[in-house]
Amino acid sequence: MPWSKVTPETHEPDFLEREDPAARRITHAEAIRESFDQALGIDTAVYLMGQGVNDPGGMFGTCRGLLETHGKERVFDTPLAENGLMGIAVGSAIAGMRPIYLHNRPDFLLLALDQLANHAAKWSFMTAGAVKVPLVIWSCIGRGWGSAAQHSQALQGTFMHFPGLKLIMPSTGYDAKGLMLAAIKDKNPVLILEHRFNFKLIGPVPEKQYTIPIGKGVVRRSGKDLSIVTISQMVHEAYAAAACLAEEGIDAELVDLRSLRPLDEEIILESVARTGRLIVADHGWKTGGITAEISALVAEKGFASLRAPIERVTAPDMPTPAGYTLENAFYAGKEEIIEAARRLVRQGQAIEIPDLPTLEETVAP
Amino acid sequence: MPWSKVTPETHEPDFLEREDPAARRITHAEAIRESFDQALGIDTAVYLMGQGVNDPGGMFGTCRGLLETHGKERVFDTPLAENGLMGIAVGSAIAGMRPIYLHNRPDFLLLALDQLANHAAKWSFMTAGAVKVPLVIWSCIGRGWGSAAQHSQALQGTFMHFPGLKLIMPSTGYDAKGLMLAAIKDKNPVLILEHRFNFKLIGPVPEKQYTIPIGKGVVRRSGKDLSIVTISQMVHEAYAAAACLAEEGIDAELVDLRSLRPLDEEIILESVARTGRLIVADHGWKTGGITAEISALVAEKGFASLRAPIERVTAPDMPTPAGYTLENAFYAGKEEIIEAARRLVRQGQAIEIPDLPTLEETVAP
Amino acid sequence: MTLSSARRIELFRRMLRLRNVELRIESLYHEDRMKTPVHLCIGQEAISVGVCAHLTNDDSVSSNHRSHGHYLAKGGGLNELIAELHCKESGCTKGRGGSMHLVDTAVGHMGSSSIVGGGVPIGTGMAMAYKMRGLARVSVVFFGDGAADEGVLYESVNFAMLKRLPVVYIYENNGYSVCTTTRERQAQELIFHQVLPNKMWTQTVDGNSLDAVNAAAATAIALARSGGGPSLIECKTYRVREHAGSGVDRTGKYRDPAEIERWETHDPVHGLRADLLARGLLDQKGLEAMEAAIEAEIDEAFRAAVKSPLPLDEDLTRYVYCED
Amino acid sequence: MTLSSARRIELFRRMLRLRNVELRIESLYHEDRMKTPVHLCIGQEAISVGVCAHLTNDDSVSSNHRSHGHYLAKGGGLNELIAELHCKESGCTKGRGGSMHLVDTAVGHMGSSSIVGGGVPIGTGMAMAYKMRGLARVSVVFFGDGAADEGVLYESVNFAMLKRLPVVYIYENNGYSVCTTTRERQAQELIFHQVLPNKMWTQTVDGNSLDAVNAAAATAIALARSGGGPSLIECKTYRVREHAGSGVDRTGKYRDPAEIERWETHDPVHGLRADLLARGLLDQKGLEAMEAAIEAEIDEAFRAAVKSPLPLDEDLTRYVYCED
Ligand SMILES: Cc1ncc(C[n+]2csc(CCOP(=O)(O)OP(=O)(O)O)c2C)c(N)n1
Ligand SMILES: Cc1ncc(C[n+]2csc(CCOP(=O)(O)OP(=O)(O)O)c2C)c(N)n1
Ligand SMILES: [Mg+2]
Ligand SMILES: [Mg+2]
Repeated sequence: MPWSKVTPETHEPDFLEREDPAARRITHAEAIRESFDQALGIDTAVYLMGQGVNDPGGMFGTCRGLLETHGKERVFDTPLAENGLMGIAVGSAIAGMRPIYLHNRPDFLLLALDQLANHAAKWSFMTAGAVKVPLVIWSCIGRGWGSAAQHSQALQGTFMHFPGLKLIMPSTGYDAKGLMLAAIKDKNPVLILEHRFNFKLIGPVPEKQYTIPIGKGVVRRSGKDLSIVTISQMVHEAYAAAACLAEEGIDAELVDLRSLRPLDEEIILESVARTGRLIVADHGWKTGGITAEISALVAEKGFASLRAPIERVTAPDMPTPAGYTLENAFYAGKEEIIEAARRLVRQGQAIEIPDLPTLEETVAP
Repeated sequence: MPWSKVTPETHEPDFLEREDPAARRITHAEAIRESFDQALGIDTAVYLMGQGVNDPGGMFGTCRGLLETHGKERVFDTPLAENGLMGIAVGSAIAGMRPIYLHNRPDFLLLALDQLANHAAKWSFMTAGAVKVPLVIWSCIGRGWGSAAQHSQALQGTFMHFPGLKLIMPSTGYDAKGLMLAAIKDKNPVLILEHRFNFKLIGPVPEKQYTIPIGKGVVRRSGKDLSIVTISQMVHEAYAAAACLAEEGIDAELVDLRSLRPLDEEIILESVARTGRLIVADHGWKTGGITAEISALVAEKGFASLRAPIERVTAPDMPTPAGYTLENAFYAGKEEIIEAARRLVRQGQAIEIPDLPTLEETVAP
Repeated sequence: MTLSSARRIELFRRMLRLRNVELRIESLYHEDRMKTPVHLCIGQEAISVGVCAHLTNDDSVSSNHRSHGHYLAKGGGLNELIAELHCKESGCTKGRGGSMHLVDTAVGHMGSSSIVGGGVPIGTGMAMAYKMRGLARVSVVFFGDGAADEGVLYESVNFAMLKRLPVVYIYENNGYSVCTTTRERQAQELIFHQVLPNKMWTQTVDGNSLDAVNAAAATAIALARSGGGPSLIECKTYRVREHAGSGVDRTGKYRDPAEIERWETHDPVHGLRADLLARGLLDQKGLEAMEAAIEAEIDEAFRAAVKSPLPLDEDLTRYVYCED
Repeated sequence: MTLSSARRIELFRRMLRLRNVELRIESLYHEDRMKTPVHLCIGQEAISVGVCAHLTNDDSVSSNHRSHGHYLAKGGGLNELIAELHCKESGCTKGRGGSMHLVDTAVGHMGSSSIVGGGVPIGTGMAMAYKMRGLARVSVVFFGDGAADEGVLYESVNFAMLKRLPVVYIYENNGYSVCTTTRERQAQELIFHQVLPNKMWTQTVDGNSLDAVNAAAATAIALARSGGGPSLIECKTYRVREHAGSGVDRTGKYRDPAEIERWETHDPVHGLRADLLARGLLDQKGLEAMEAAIEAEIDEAFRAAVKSPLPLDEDLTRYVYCED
């Protein structure tokens, strides 16, 4: 079994600045590329398809060189036929392959939701476990430059609702690689949502093949005053917010869930047990989004620890506007987290926002 | 404007047994049929389409006779091409019609989610209000007799997440009619999810044309110990549960939301302000479902009133099993609400469940 | 390819068995012990049997809601089917899937979808896997005229042609989707008959004739197995029974009773039986023995199903994910 | 239907205007004031202009991401287009929709979709509304070869044929979806050319020839208007520029530079200009005057756009729902 050599990573490296200075540092996109490359090398059942996987741009660089190394039978472009191709991926998985199907925008996945949610997610259950669907779907949330309503939806709330699907949203290259290999190794359908803003971030990523357990979050920063629970690119926003809040004397704990399904309930509840206050942050819409679930979880199982209302920092309930000024007003992030934290901790007390530290040092040129 | 004569109902009749004994009583299905019939009569822009609208069964009776009265140009069957037909409905709405598109199961709507969520729900915003999409989509949640994983999904959680869509789930014939007329009159896309178990219930329904405001809930039973917030068929489960709880001395308030989007936040928050305890109940899945949103709303805006954790009574996070015994174990309802209420109010104290009152008296033969 | 006598008799036996299973289900359905929708394939037996006759256990079928025929013709276990209809733990999906989601992996039946058209791309993808894995396997996709309305068919057929996949599309055009005729839903005959012949071989046959189905399937499956790419066979047939459940409504509510009768006189099982008897390939005694064996097998399947245990409530949440 | 000289000159003017608008956008795009993706239709002008020439303001078009040509040819306001590209409140969707969601209801442009294929059923539905309302209006659906991959096209065309809807499908086959050729994605030529001619009239034309597009569109639109049902015109053309943004990559990364050059010599605007000059229908001076007027109009549109106010942040959540 080729996957036995890909072992779970047990050592969780420190986030960002606290990492081992000798570690290899590569971009998030390159970490994904490496995971694809390694998976294609490990197991001939793995293949990669999607609109544009062989384009010169190579899907933000994540597919660069893969066609040359692994051949056009295993790395190939597809027609624009999202539901058909999703079903074809599912069928191939049922018949022994391990497809990785790339979509550059989750908006297009709505065309394929029948095969993803009605079929892939239910096949194991409907066959009482007799048939597996080891399928990886990968897509990227976009943002900016007038992507507008149909090209920028952060649809994790939609996908999180379907039992039978696993859902991953990594924030670091380290996680992106380890979770990708875990997803490909997994025998269930797994959806990975990336955020384009992450692709150029540089961080430590081991060369070896390793997996990160799906469904385990990680505390990115310990704190005692409040918990910020989030995922993906919002982790970076929250991290910057926490640094900023520290200067105001607010000590925020930052939980990066990494996966949304299975959800690491324990890490959330433990954090809230320590801090008593919770902000849940996400790029998706508020109503019925992932922040609703996390908040409801705590209102149910962590109620005794709560000392304040649960705040949600999200996109407002509306389609994404095209114009850049409206986009700026639309997207929540660091500042909204800071404001929410102040509301929770120092209600009423007005405080100046100091200059915000940025992650730019870690952005590739 | 033909719709000006269809006026909002201001008098809210009492629920079930407290109603006016002289009122006309018809089935829930007949109330829907009457609303279709009246809408087709009011406005020649209205038409009704869907697989099986002209079948002998007439879609649970909701379409019976409509073809004969209004002609096959305005009441017609469709091919099985859900995304195409949804787009055709959208286009016809853009060009001046008021389509009502019936789907007998929401599972099939996943095939059409691109047109519903990417197009219908966003068209007004993307055109800065220049173009309207007055579209009604109607579908029924099923249950039982081995409908299994692909024919029984209660997907309100999926649909509630999309801004631009309105979402209605009536529990009574009175509401079904008034909300249907309101939906058809509305200039936005509205999705109505019915529950098959409701169709045979009999209740008071005025013959006149009236609308019920979309986005306004109603208190079905006042109580002081805890609030049960729910919708659709679960209202009947909760009503029976409340009667039962009353015998144990637990006084439950029952809020029927009627609409999920817009959500009547006020009625929820006011009820919780009175009772301090909340159960949110729904036939959909727990994770990321509508109960998550309602719970999160209260954890955010009603936190100060809360005296206990928020309980969610839902289907478990899994595909619907086919077998009847597993189905019974799968579906939550009256009993689970009772158990949740006991946990909230009398933690630890064991109590016998008395014989549960049923709604059968009001079920048509 | 014409059938040898022995083979014709064997295939007749399979058709008769399938028919009798369906008739038995139908006759017991009103007892409400099979608490599941059933979509009987009475009148369409020649198709599943004629096609699956050319498949090995390594080949696969992708099926739909009207699944009993595909499952049994492919070799799926009868006991497991009947137990599944009774929602029992010994059912082929342990009472989880029900009648529309049959499975028997040992014979290459990998599950079926009750979303109309849902199985079409899945079967196409299975063919892609066979090709990528270098296996000489064939994937057969059964679909109805309702599925022919769906865009996913267009997407799947295009991809199969593009990649020359070893897939055989079997179009069971039985004239109806529930109460609506094919011609009320489709503007013209299936357009894929118009593809370039070197892209996909297609043929229309009498779906109620075992010989016709068998011959076309032989060509198509051999083509697929030898790398010749996809093919499509339209089998013209008729849904004699109602869409779901038992019985035939002859009151003319949505179809002309005369139409039903016309098709009943062209019954695939009766026609073949008469032919075998007329040609002396089978005599009354042989037929009775055959039928008796079939009935005994069916008796046993029902007996076993009724006796079998129900799934345990505490196993409710199993199988949602598969563990390694 | 052949064009009168005056009409040919006028349509040439529209093509030239469209070309020059696109060239201006392209030349200023690097300044980053248009913070929006742009999909230029340079080289495809004959199609929108040749088709829309036959439409009134009551007729409608359904467009896609490559929308500028459809919008301008239909009569959409230039100032509003350029303002929209600048994300301004005076834009045709007030900075909400951006370049891929243009709208001008006064001229029958009711919005466009950036989901490939998304506009196909919508345009089909608009045709249904015209038919149901008893109006002699025509709905034109522009779609690319990428959209031709999508099953929703199959569903829409079937329905249009079934109901004989007044819809004209204009298939802009420009050879590419982003970096992938039509032939890498489609096993054969568009199959709808094979429908029965009485169900849908179809034709393939040189999409870079105004005369060819005009003639076919005249037939199709007249047919639709007179109750003759749907039609489909395949316009063979070429996407000269990159998929999005400005410029042409001639390094051969995904397409042969010689292919680009070949098509550049068959440019619809240059070809028609040369023809008009050769035939003496237009002289150099007339041409210069025409171009000067166009440039002045474009100058003004950009000037106005730059000066226009941005949307107000406090209006962020407007238009999500429309109020009565
Ligand atoms: C996508 C989808 N739409 C609608 C249905 C409801 N439905 C179930 S079976 C059926 C009839 C399908 O007809 P056909 O494909 O011809 O198969 P047949 O029943 O005739 O064997 C319909 C409409 C469904 N299951 N899936
Ligand atoms: C459903 C969907 N899939 C993928 C995309 C991404 N995408 C945007 S434009 C485009 C190319 C479409 O090609 P075509 O239809 O030929 O139009 P062209 O760009 O050539 O004018 C693609 C793939 C999309 N917008 N929608
Ligand atoms: Mg059929
Ligand atoms: Mg193209």
